[in-house]
Amino acid sequence: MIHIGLGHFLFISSILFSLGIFGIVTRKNAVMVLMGIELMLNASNINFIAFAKYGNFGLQGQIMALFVIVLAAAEAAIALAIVLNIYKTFSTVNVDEIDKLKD
Amino acid sequence: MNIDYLINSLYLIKPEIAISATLVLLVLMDLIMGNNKKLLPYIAFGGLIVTSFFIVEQFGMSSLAFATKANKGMVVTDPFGAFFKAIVVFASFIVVYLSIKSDEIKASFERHGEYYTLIFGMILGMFFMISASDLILIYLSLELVSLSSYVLAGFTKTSKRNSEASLKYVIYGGVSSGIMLFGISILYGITGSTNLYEINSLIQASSIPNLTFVLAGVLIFVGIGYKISAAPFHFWTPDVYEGAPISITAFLSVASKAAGFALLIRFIKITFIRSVDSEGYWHLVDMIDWKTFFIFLSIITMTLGNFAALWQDNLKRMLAYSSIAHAGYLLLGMAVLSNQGMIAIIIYFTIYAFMNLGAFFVVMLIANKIGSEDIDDYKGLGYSQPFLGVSLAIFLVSLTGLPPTAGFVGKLYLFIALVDAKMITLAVIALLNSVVSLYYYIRVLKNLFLTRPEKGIFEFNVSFSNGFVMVLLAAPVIIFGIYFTPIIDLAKSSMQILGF
Amino acid sequence: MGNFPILSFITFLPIVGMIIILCLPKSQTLVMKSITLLITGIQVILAGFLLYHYNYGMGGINNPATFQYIEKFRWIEISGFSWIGKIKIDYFLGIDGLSIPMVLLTAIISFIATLASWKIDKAVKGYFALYLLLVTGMMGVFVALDFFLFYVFWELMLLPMYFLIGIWGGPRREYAAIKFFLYTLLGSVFILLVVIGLYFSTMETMVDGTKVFTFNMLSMMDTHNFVATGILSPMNPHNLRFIAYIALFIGFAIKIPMFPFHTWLPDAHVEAPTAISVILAGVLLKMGTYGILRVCYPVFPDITQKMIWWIAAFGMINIIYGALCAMAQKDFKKLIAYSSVSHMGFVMLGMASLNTIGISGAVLQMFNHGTITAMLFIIVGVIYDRAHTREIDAFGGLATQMPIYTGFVTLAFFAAIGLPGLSGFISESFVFLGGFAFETIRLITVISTLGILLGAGYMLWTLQRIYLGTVPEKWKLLKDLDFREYAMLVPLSIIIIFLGVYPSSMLNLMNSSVNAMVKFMMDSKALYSSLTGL
Amino acid sequence: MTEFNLIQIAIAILFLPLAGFAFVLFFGKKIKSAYLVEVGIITLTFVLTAVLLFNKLSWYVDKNIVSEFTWISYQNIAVFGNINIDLGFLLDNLSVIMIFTVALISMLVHFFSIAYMKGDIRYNRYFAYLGLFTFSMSGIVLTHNILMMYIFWELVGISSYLLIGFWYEKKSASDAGKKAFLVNRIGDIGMFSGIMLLFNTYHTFTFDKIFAQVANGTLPFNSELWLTITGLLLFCGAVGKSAQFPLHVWLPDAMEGPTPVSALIHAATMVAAGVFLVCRIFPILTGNALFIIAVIGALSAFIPATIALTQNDIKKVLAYSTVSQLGYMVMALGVGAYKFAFFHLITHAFFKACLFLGSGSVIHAMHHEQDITRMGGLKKKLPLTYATFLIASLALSGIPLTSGFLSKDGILQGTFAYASLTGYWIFPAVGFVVAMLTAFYMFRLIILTFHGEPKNKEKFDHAHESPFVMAMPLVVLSALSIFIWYTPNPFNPDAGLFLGKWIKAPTLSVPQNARYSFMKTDLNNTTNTELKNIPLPEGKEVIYSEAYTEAMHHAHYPAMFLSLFVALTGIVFAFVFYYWKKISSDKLAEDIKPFYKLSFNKWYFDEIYDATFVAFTMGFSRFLAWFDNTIVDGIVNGVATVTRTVSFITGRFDSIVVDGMVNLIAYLSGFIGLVLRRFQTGRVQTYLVLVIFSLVIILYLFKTF
Repeated sequence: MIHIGLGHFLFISSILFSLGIFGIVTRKNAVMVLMGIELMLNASNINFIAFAKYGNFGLQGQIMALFVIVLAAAEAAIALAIVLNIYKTFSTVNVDEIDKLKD
Repeated sequence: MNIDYLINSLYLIKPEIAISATLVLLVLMDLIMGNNKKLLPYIAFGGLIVTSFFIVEQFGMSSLAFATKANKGMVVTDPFGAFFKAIVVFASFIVVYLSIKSDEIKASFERHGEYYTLIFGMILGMFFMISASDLILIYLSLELVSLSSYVLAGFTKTSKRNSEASLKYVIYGGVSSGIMLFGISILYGITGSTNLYEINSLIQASSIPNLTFVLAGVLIFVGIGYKISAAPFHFWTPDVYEGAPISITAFLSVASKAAGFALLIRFIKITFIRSVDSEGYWHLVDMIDWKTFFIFLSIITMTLGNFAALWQDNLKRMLAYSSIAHAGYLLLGMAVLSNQGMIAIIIYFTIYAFMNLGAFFVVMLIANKIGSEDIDDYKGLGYSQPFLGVSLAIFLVSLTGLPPTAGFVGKLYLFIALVDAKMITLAVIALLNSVVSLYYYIRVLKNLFLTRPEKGIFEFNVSFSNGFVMVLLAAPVIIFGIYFTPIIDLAKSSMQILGF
Repeated sequence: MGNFPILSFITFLPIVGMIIILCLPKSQTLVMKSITLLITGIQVILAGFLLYHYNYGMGGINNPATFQYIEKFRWIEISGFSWIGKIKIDYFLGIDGLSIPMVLLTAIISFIATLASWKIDKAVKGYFALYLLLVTGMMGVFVALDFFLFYVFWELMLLPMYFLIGIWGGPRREYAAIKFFLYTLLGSVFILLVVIGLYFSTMETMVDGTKVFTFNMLSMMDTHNFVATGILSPMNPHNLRFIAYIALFIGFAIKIPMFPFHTWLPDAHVEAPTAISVILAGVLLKMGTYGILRVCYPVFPDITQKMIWWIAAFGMINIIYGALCAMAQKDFKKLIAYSSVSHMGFVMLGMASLNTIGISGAVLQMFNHGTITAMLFIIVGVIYDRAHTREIDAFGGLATQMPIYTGFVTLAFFAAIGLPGLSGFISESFVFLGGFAFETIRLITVISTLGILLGAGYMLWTLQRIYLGTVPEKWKLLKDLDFREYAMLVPLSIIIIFLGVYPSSMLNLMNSSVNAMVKFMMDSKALYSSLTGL
Repeated sequence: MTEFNLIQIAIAILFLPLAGFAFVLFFGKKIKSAYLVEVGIITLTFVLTAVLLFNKLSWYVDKNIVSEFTWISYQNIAVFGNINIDLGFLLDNLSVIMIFTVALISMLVHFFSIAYMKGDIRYNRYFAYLGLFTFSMSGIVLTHNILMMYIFWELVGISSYLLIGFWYEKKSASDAGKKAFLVNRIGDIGMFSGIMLLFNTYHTFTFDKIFAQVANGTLPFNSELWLTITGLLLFCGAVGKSAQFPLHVWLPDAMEGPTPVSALIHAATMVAAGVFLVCRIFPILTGNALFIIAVIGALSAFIPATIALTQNDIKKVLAYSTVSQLGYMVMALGVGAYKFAFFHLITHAFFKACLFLGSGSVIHAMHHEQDITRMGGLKKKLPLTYATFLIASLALSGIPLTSGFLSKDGILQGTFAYASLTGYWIFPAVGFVVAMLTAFYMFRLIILTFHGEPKNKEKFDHAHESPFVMAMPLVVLSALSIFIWYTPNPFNPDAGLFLGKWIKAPTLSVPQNARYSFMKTDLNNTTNTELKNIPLPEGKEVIYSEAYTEAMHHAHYPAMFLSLFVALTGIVFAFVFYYWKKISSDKLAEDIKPFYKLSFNKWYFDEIYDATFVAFTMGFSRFLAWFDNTIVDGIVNGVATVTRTVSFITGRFDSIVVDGMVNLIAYLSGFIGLVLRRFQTGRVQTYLVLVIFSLVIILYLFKTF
């Protein structure tokens, strides 16, 4: 049986992080982009918890993760509200088309 | 950890508490007063005044709050923090005033409660950014500022510009803070602590894999760099500054940046320091070459800001780029990695607050009347509005850094720091940059005074209160340019960071 | 006279005037003009007072004890920077034989340029406010002895100048104004860098024996004050004195303007209104050469001595190049502008001689060029006011039409070509005599004498094209001088003739200082070589 | 009279004309008869010069009266030590005679002008300028130092400029004035360089002090070569002012000025200033310098003489003749015939002034006709003019009983003696040839103008004799062309006081071995040991060795007869060609066409100068102006080609920062800015990609640290 070590967690978290970034830069839909951000945050969460567990660093990591989860929710709420507003004004949520402000 | 200690710690965060209280009061008043929202800004003023008293008190203090067994302390109370808080509060005063006068904000009168609440949310976040000494609190405060500002940037929901700005801001900010968080997690993983002081002692004690460290450091810097809009993390700045309401842009450009710099200085100085020598130079642990990093960053930041600003037709957007350029100058102070550099930053910020807020104030007053921020629409304004024209001229000249305005003093001290550190080449680059910056600032002056209005002269009177605030902003720019002992004294007394 | 701060008074009086003018309602144009005239008039009187009480025996240059009308008090003082000691900046004014001619010149030219501004009718309030600010800046540069203060004054006049050219100038004024601004700003940022570098290389001993970094120019000239490790300290084997010197020199040279940094000048002159051209050529250009003499020479005597050939060579290029360029101009004002380039070359050549005769000639030439060029620009202004063109070929025969005016023109032109009996002659001769006496630049001096031929060439050719010949039909209505123009031209003419006949009056004034300078330069040769040898 | 009185008189002489100038200049507009003040002043000046002359020559004949004051003073300065720049007067025989001549001719010209200039719109101004000129000229003559001489030298140049261009409505006149001034300036540069050399060596400008130091062996750069060069550089001033080859081109053009001016300035006084200068600096001229001076003089004597043969403008002929005669004087100085050079200067001043005024009278009578081929027969109409003109011509041609005969003969004698001592026979050869040519062209002029049939009947009929104020000067001047004023013996100039007592060659200061061999004071020579014992006048050493005196003596009669012969030959030829018309001058001209054209076109000097120096300077200045606008501006502003290739940038940029040409920095800035703004697409995802990308780059860069 494979022993699940820190490396595995880190591996997963890096993949999640990269996927998050990938999603952010490739998806057209603003909501999908926001989901990418959530992925990134969760990648960090995995890190925190994994480090806390394997490093015997106490509870700080877990606490951090909890905070991040809460913040992620708040951020998602705000972001979705903004996307909603964008949909009202631009009639689209395609981030490519929202480029009126530029040089 | 006993309860007494906790209560004692609360004494140390009086400004934050005052801000929180005001925030709550604003929400309550908004609910109670109903349609009478005119009172809200005055409540805000009141809260700010109380806060400023507490901040003044903090100039003499130096202690850590909320220490636990596992944590040396979450919040630092020291003169350094107090100074930046003062800058934030000062900016808040002006921004609240701007908000009262802004037509943009007036348009969505019914949501004023949210507006001021969110501003105070931002202030609270900034305060914690400034005084945080724990990565968790750093992240949380950063997010608090960000989340509030996302909403504020898109405050007037009906405006396309505002909506777009807030969307870009939220995505960009989300990603940046995500990256930063990842960096924090790695740093936590390597050191096993989130407290900056502990991390510092751990780093000094042991050798830690180099590349990982660099990775963590740089990733964390992404978050800070995004706040202070340092290149190459600045891309949001022009778009958001242009799109957001002017009062918010002003707030972002001064307060948010101040908080970001405070965070940056504290983070670097506490986490990576090994010792400070008698000359005031910081000797950092040599895991990351921060010096080269900051040199590199400051050069590209100021160059990019200045050169891109050359092309702008929108004054707000131009000021956005100009604020990027100024971030570059400020980073010079970081690159020196010395107390002197820090003092230079503090001096610069004091002056920057006046001149930048002033410039935005003028832009707002004019935008209120002519509904445009286009530089070409400023033609001949100096004749129809000599007061505003001259004020804007003073601010812009100061931003360029010409004597006898205070902007010169700010630059002078930066260059003094650079020359003292024998970084002549960097100083030359910075000076040439300031020559380039003349191009775009002078273009505004040219339109103001050298060209005749195309669309006919528009007459309006500057009200007494506006005039008063304008003088309040403009006079120091001149006075500090001629007699700058006070700000240097201020800077000197503000450079003290807890722990050193 | 006691402790009356006369230098501060003469410097900041215009600021007071500016404030008064700013408080006046827009419509009171005549009052504004009168106030400006009054203020500049008082300046002339004060300058005369300075002159009257001036002690001819005191040399100045590097010795603070021999400066006169000194005003010195702490401006900025911050103590407690443990690692850089105390920060202090002095408000330090004083004059010596180098500055008093310039102070006189500034006062006189400002007064006359006020008269030249009389016909300004666009945004009068702004004009005179900026004008007075400009005057303060100019005066300040010539009396400041603290480098920081000097720099502040130096930059102070940039902006008023920009607006004065940019708002009240000719058709391409925006271009000219920004060109002027950028060039000079570029120059001054170099100066700033050197200012800071010097600041960290010199420490002044305070009364209580502590040493602090200083901006005091006079302290920078004393080798004892150098910090051994300072980047601009001669004791430091890796010092950057050479580079700093070049930077500083270029900073000043842009103002002179020295080839190849001169291209802002013709544009600025052509676009600027008459009064501003008068100021620009009459006073501003002198700030460049004054800066070199005041700062570059005594602070960097070692490098100066190495670079002397180049200074002379650029002087020669200026003389000949400027003259040749002037010859090809079709615009009267541009021609005069280029003639300034040529004449400032004489100043550089004289400075390079490093002996009393040459430097006296250079300083005298600064004064003389100030008055002569001012007159020339007024002359251009007179004709432009009437004909609204400056095309040389469009004119002819004005001598018949405007004989008195032509009389003044002839005087000014002859003065410009160095005719004996008029002021330009002595200064040019001294420059040549001085330059010739210095072996390093002897050949350059001899070649430069070509300048007096070329100068005569373009001046007389211009005289012929504009004033001689027959009057074209369209200029038959041009009127001769009016009272205001007399008031401008007559004083200048008197100065030009007076100094032509009795140059000693001015030479004696600067004598002690020039001698002190020469002696300082000679002494420093051995001093610096011993320092670097350490 | 005491010396002090004389100095006072000299001061008055110098400044009275200046006062006249100032008065007439300022009040000329209002007071119609202001010119009378000037005329009165100049008459007074003349009287004073006469008094001065008389007193000086009577009581102080061997004494130099000097008076000076310190103008600019430096004590104890580095490099130079003590410097006193003094201004002052030197009254020696040379200067008092010269000042008398100047004042006299000036006065006569003033009188002449009263009638000649009648009706001119700037009548008063004209007299003002004459006053200025007289002042300046007096300054040159009276000064005791080279700097002051240079000062007045320039002032003379200016007054000459003003007077030549007096009728400035004519472009040719203003051109001529400008040319005169500029060509003079070329010489002045040389002169000034010489002054610089002197000052650099001796730290003084005063002649006496310089001479004394040279005599003590102080030389510029301790080299005799440099002393030679100094002398020659100073001589450059004379070359310009006295219109010597190759700077003689301005003088004929200067005839654009009013004719009395030509008489005063361009014949009698100013152009002689060069010769006067060489006289003044004679003590420091080395043998080599003198030789070159002689060569220049010879060329200047010869070339214009050949040109004068073919000119048809009456004033041009006289102008070239003037150049030629000045060349004579310079050549005389070059060969060491100092006394005769100065003598010729004075005699020439009178008869040439007479000739010019005579021509003025003719021109006046002919209503400003100057072409001699269109005159003729004026003898009947203008008898007085004719008579005086003829006397002066005879003097110029060197016919006995005239002053010209004496002085010219002296010069020829000098060249002759010089040749016999050194073997340079070319100088006497030139001298005699030129004497013949002079006689020829002068009589060609007389014959064509006064004899024969009138060519232009209409103008001839209107011609009339000049009024008294014009005639009187002619008579005075022609009278002064007679020998009697200078010597009782018409064949021996030395017999008179003028050469016998008043004018003596000055003591040489030049080191012995830099002198002409015959000028050495060889003290070892036995013949000279006697000389040493003889008490010398003024207590100075003798400069002319006996050999020279001897040679002069031997040359006296041969030179005299030969000169008489060639002069007569010239006159005869003139009669053959133009009076008896035995040989057709036109046919001869056809036969030797190249020579004729060369002469007629003045050896193409103007054309050559125009094509070379003037064209070069103008072309170069135009090039530089272009260079300045395009390249120098361009280097800073951005090279034009770059401008075009990135015109799409400029198109926008121009309107933003500056119109037209913009700084290179601006272009670069613009370019960088343009590149940078490409990144600002407005799409948030692009931004993020860029952030990630730069993050990777930063990590890559920093991993090595």
